[in-house]
Amino acid sequence: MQITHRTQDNVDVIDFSGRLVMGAPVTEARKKLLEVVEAGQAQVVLNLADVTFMDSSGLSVLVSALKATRTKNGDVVLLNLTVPVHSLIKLTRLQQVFKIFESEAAAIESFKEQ
Amino acid sequence: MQITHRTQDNVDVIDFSGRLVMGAPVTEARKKLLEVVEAGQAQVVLNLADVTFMDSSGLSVLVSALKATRTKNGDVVLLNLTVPVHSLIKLTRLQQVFKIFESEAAAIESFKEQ
Amino acid sequence: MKKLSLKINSDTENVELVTECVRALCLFTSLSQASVDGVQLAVTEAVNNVILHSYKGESSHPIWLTISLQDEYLTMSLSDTGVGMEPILLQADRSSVTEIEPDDVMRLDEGGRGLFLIKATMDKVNYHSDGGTHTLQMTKYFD
Amino acid sequence: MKKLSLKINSDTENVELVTECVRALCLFTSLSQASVDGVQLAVTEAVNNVILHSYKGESSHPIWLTISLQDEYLTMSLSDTGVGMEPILLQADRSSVTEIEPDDVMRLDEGGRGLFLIKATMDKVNYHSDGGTHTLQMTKYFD
Ligand SMILES: Nc1ncnc2c1ncn2[C@@H]1O[C@H](COP(=O)(O)OP(=O)(O)O)[C@@H](O)[C@H]1O
Ligand SMILES: Nc1ncnc2c1ncn2[C@@H]1O[C@H](COP(=O)(O)OP(=O)(O)O)[C@@H](O)[C@H]1O
Repeated sequence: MQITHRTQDNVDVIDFSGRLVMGAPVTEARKKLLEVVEAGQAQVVLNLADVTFMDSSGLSVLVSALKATRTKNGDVVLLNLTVPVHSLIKLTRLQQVFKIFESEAAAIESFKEQ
Repeated sequence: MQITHRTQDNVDVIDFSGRLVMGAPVTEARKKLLEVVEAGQAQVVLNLADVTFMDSSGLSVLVSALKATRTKNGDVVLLNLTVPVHSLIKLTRLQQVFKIFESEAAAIESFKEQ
Repeated sequence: MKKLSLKINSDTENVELVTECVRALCLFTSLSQASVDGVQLAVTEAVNNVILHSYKGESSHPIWLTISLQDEYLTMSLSDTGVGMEPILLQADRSSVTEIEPDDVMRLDEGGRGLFLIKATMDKVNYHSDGGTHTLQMTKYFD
Repeated sequence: MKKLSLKINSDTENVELVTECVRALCLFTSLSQASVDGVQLAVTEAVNNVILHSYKGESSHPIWLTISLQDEYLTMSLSDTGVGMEPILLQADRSSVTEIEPDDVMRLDEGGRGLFLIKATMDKVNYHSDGGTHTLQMTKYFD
């Protein structure tokens, strides 16, 4: 699990790469996401382009980050889902609460419209 | 293990595909090769382009076919080795007894020169 | 029928070893890529549950997975010797976790999707305990 | 250290299940493709030898392979309960099989390349028997 973080137009873009699964990867990812939400504007783009596999503990990280941003009137949106990650989101119907983008510019732009 | 056989200019071209390993694949391959050598001119091009993996029992099939052709003044030449098969041939130094080709035309042609 | 058994200790860092072996074995079947992803997800969730719930997060306990490749389906039997669970937890309809109220994100469950996902991706799932050994059996028919 | 054990019965059709799992586990290492091919060849030869020689070609006997992934190397321990072999067979220089006389093809050995290939592709190989269980241990350092 590798995590990078950059900020653009007050939006935090976080790139995860590797397997977002139970154990060290999920612990790390949760910590990083909550730190970023805490410190910033709670406007988060989560780039999952290089996440090859995710399990339900990965989903719980996404959901807890979503809740954390919403308490600050922000949001988490998802960018570039791989096929297995997209299937997981659809199976659990979480596309109802996460906006999903295929372009980073559009994902960042989405926060301006609000 | 799939095997196909065609004849061109009195040369038998045999295509193996799959894993040439101990058990049913090697038994089948040995049987087919010896049949072809028996029935034909003992001029055999063995196309290994689709052999993804071979073990030492696969090599023993090649060696026994080579011996069978030589008793009829023929030869077995190898065509299109995949990386792992080529490594295996080189490790065991069998390139000293098998001619190796990368073009089917050249492999077939090699029998005319004799 | 081809059959292989795997064993790991109940450490989260070993889970991916099992799931990658399962993925590799699926190459011997006619399963589509999407189905293989599903099988890999199911086995991940199932092994995670054993570590987290049956062994309460303790490492060094044994977990066995036996994979059989039949002509028309594969089965995976996952066994452990932890506390196990009531089979009713699996038999119950677990789809309520997908009934989401988009306007009330704060009430969204963070967990509770594992058994649902196992049932959603596999064709048959059952669970039984016998003399302290608990076994989750999962079957997937080829496409 | 990540560790996983595999078990199959001594049937030739199960060998590829083991070797594909080994290949999949090598993805967690920094081994080059050529080294992975070598590891896969070594484990194939070793399992074939157990089936053919230690179990005399009989199926239904157990074969265990334990794979440990360390930081700088992997080890594979292959165990069986067949007749085993004299360790000297492995310790002996096996490279004579590569001394080929191209003009005398009829004297070429058809077999006898398995142990040579295991030693050629792995960095350390040793064999011991203990209470009827025979173990071939193979180590490969990462490139
Ligand atoms: N293998 C298992 N052993 C013991 N309990 C289990 C097992 N699998 C599931 N459970 C129980 O079933 C519940 C639901 O599991 P699951 O749907 O995977 O969600 P989660 O693991 O996120 O709680 C768990 O909280 C646990 O109480
Ligand atoms: N695991 C084993 N158990 C018993 N005997 C073995 C084992 N491995 C090798 N041998 C013995 O060592 C000999 C050489 O083995 P090998 O180099 O693999 O060539 P081959 O299997 O073609 O004979 C075998 O013929 C057999 O007698």
